[in-house]
Amino acid sequence: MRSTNEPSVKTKDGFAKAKHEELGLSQEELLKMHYDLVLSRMLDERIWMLNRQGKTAFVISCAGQEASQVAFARAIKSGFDIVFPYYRNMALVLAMGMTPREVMLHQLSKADDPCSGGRQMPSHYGYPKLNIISVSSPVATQLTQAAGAAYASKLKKDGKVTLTSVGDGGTSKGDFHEALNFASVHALPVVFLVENNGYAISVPISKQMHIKDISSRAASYGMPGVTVDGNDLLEVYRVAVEAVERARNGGGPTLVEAKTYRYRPHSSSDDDRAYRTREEVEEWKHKDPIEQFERYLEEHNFMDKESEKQVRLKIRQVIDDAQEYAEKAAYPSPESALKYVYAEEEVR
Amino acid sequence: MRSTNEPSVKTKDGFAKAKHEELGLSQEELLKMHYDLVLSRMLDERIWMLNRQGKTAFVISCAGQEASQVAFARAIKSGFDIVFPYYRNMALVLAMGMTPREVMLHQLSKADDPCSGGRQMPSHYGYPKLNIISVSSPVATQLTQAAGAAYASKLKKDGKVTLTSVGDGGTSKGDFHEALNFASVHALPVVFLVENNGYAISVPISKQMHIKDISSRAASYGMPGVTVDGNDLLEVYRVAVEAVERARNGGGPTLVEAKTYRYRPHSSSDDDRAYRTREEVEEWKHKDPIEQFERYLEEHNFMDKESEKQVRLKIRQVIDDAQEYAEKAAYPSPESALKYVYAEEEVR
Amino acid sequence: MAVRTVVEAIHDALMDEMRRDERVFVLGEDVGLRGGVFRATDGLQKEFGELRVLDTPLAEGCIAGVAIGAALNGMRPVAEFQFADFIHPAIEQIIDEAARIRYRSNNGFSCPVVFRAPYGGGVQGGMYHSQSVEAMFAQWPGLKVVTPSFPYDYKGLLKAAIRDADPVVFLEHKKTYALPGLRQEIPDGDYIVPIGKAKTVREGTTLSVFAYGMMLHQSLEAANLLANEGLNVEVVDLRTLRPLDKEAVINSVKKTGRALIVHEANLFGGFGGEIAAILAEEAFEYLDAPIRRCTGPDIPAMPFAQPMEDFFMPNPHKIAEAMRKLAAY
Amino acid sequence: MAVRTVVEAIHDALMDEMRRDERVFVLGEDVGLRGGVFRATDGLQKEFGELRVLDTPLAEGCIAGVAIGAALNGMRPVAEFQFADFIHPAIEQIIDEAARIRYRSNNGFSCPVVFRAPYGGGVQGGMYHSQSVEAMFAQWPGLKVVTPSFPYDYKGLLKAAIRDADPVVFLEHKKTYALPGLRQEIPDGDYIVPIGKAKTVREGTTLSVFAYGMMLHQSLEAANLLANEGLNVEVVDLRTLRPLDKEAVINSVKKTGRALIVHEANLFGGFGGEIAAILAEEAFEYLDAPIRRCTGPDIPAMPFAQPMEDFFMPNPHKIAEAMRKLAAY
Ligand SMILES: Cc1ncc(C[n+]2csc(CCOP(=O)(O)OP(=O)(O)O)c2C)c(N)n1
Ligand SMILES: Cc1ncc(C[n+]2csc(CCOP(=O)(O)OP(=O)(O)O)c2C)c(N)n1
Ligand SMILES: [Mg+2]
Ligand SMILES: [Mg+2]
Repeated sequence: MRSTNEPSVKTKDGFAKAKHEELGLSQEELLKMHYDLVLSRMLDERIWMLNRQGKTAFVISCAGQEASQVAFARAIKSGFDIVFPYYRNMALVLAMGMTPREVMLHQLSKADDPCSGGRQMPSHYGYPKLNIISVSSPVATQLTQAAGAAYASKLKKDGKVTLTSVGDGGTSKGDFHEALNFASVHALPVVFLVENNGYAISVPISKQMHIKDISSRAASYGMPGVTVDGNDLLEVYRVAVEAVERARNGGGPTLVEAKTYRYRPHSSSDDDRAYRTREEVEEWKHKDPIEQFERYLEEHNFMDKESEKQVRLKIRQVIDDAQEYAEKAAYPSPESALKYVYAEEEVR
Repeated sequence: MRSTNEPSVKTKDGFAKAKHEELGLSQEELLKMHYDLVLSRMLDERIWMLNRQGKTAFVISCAGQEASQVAFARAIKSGFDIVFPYYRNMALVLAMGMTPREVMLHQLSKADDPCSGGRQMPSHYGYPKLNIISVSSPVATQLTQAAGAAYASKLKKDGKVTLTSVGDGGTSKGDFHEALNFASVHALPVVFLVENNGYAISVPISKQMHIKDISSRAASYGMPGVTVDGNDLLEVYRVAVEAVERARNGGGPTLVEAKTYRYRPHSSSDDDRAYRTREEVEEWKHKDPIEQFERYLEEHNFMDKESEKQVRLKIRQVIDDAQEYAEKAAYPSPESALKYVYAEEEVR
Repeated sequence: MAVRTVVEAIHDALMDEMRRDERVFVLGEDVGLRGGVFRATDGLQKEFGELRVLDTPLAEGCIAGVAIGAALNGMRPVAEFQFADFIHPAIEQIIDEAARIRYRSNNGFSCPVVFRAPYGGGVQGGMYHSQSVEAMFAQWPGLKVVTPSFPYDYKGLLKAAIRDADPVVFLEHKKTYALPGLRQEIPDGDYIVPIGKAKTVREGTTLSVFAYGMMLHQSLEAANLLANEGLNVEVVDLRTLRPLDKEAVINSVKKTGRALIVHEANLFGGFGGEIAAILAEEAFEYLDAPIRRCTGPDIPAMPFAQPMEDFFMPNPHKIAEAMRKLAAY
Repeated sequence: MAVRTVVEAIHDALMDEMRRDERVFVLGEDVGLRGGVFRATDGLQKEFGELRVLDTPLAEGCIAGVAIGAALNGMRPVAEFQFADFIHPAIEQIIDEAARIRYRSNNGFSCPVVFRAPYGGGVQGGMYHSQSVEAMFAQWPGLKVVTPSFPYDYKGLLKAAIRDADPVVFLEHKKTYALPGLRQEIPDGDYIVPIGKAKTVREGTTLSVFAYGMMLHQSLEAANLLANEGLNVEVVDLRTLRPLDKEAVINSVKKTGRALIVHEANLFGGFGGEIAAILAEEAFEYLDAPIRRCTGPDIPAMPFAQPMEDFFMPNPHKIAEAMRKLAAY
């Protein structure tokens, strides 16, 4: 495992090159990433509001964890590569191209929900057009599947990279071990992203494992493992690009641990006051990924308070539209529950 | 992970202390270990003979792997500590105190088989009197159970250490990950022994994992891991004593990898010529654990060719007796298959 | 006496048994500080400490294996699976290990573990928080499978399960956990409800209904609807699925001549098939009508959207309709 | 035409399909160099290489998950579980994932995987190499469960399973693998036997027997024994358990009025219950006698010692006895 806190490289003439330049990120890309961060955060807030209003029964939130998801969405070839997300990945699927309207249709379980037609709980994403594989609830089942998709890429030589994401809690399940082991034995083009937010619902890391960095587990499989500050978007992007390139160039899998924090309770059914202090939550809010990134954009004159405000105004309109659109949309009919048990032509 | 090839320690007056002295092993103990090694090897050969004669339907063999099993049997408190073996552990259960007659009753599936009353395949040991937990066939299921038994010891403060054994193949199964992780989180008094014989039936290590030493996986759990030459009895004993003491003294679990080799096919149903060369097998026979140990005993004048011959003559008689006894014994009655589905007083 | 909901009754049983017997301990995800996501273990860690109320890593196979190993070393573990949907990674441990240890060791070892799991839907749990898994476990000899319906029975049967010498899969219908209508006066003190005994909760003559969990209550409601129509329905609460109280099932049909089996799990391959098979063999001469089953539809799981969830769940009206049809046969 | 055993027919189907369709590949433990412990994949690695005939690490959950993931990326994996007894670690992947991917994605994704597993006993496999697991899978919508009996059907149904758009659990009775008596002339070329169709392999009028796998053959033998006694038994080879060919089952009983279900798995909660339930509901008026089941005993697993194994296995004499009793009713 290697640290990722490298200083910005110096150019020949001695001037420090800005990190985004070093990473080859254009202004347009930086602003798009900023937009996705804020969109995800604001959409999340709106969804909690709808929950309080009794308009949606279940919420699971990625507030606080947006940076690594937005960074990875940019590091892969969205729509070409294959992604096995988990339920806390709204920022990831938005950054990849799901629209707020589509996310809202899913959140409100409408017939046109592109993820499941209202069949799955909210936050169980899935989007065939972009190779975002349908998320299920059982934790960590996506890991061996991601290895399998990458194995298929090896067989077909299709040049695709598979990205999969899981929480710290999911790394305790045997699936994690079996998936990373298999992926490494066959040097598969897959990247395993662990979003370590310090808790599996109420169970803190200290009760889940006896190690400091989850990335150190990569050594068990003979693959590279990296721990990165998950709230530092550009650092995650640096690590993500490396991992994705390694996978694409036949260098095999990488385990990336993004250390981060969820601001909200585990879900709308949880009460986190039972197991963590308000001080802890506040502390993390001082490391907010969006604020950090905005400081950076301001320092490099890509944004200022005013333009940040404009972005939020625009996003609010987008979200208003998404909510209105989704609220107007129809629920699935009761009988439609009988469809798609098997391929239609074979339904019996 | 640390290497274990330390030189014999020097005494103050500069003379090298013999390894067995350094390990505190008496002549009696050395000769007992030798007896158990040879007993296991010769009993194994007899069982294969019975198989060829059609007297027993299934054989699974530990020939070549005796040393680490005999060493561990001596390192634990046999009859006090708890042991979760696997099917390749005949040397272990013999060294712990199962008699050749009992092993034969089990091998021939007789009613008096103390392991299962003839209900299980041969080599599925289990011996309540000595806390040898009943072995099942599904690979690696004993690992989390061993962690659970050790957790009970922590709750009860009963001072017991739990030993469990598994093959290299078993370490690919999620159970291995979950068991070691749990054991380390709670610093449990348990020792995990991996008998790495290079194959899971026909699948070589290279297709099972992408690492050199299985013991390196201990780092994933924040526990010590040791790789040892499994054919060097005294080296394994050194490592075993350390691991067992650590467990007993509250130091938590240890992962021990004993590198060894099985001489026979996986079982009487296997044909190993399909997947390994005769040369490879021959090579390993030059590192035979029994021969190595006999060289040591000879060098230190505990044995000579003659006494070694005497031991084998004595063992042959013991085995003749065991075979005769077991062959005479009765098979379980057909209807006895209905017994012990539930506790008797509750059978419905 | 105290008025208790289902989940409170479960909580009381755990509390009592842990006080009574030092060997009893609970383990599972979020059972400690959090007191369980359904609060069944609320306050237990406070009284008994972190060791006896153990928050495990997220690994159901490990939870089961650790419980089994602890039982083999003399403990009486109660393992909680957060949702029955997530018990699947533990199936190898439960059916290959727990259910067979006594048998395979010729009575040399035993495995007194309780595997608790909240099952069933109608709570907007969606496809993976609504499963009924009873049929998967009831088919394995060596296991006992308990599915109570009333707070009184939850407490008495959980105590019996914890004291049982063999492994018990204890299934708790999560929709009944806190249903106000299900509150019941139950004794504070120690009492046992024996595993393996069904209970006729409504005497009747027109037809017999066999059910458990939430569907038992829905069936009772349906029976009351029909009372006004002059139909007198007998309702049998199975309480235990394995070992099943065959006598109770058969005797009821001997009396009524008609059988309706109700469960929430989908029809094909569900537990109802076994009851029908027993009746078709052992009560054949008493049957005046076909054996009917009223169950969830044959789709992979309960959808989340309310209209589809409602479509999935058998309810008093659907059940009453099935009763009318059967009575009219 | 060529004379083939069951395992040879399976081997031929795999060979054909891998030649026909590049997307087909097999994975499992010892399927490569070793050609499978039962030789079903013998020689495949030689022709198709290590990538398409993949020796996996010992991890059944991984085998299933990898197969599912590969299917989601366009392949047609055939996963071999060395013994059905060891499929349990893969149950979460098979029933929560494979069986639900199409449904949960509202038809957005599909999961065409074949899960092959040798099941059944009578081969001195003991408690963990003899299990029948069909009931555990047949209960889950989204899965198809196939249990052929004859070499011809094994080949045709395995080809159908590999080409199916949905996940199929393909169960192979290991005792029938190489039974000399079961050799059959089968076409070399390509042919399909459709999933979901039963077959009446012996016409009769006295009573109907429903069976599959080894028990189908034992039932046929029993039927022949009874022929000399003037009893004319109809034997239906179910071939597919899910989706079950209900029409074939019901029509047979409409003809004979008597039903005997035979399976090797233990009685309580076994698949036979579903057949009995269907008949008790949909063929009630045609039943002239109780529905009988002849199965393995309700013990945790098949013991190893020969006397106990024989005691466990239904055989032609036990089945014939059950037929006589039913005919005499
Ligand atoms: C196999 C399984 N067990 C238990 C659960 C219940 N559950 C849902 S999320 C969760 C915690 C997951 O924690 P983590 O992996 O760290 O992800 P996070 O929610 O923190 O992002 C649990 C226990 C589940 N969904 N699946
Ligand atoms: C869960 C499970 N999968 C597959 C098998 C079949 N099987 C029995 S032993 C074995 C190989 C085990 O290899 P290893 O763990 O290295 O032990 P060894 O036999 O080499 O000592 C396999 C695949 C099994 N018994 N259990
Ligand atoms: Mg977490
Ligand atoms: Mg091995």
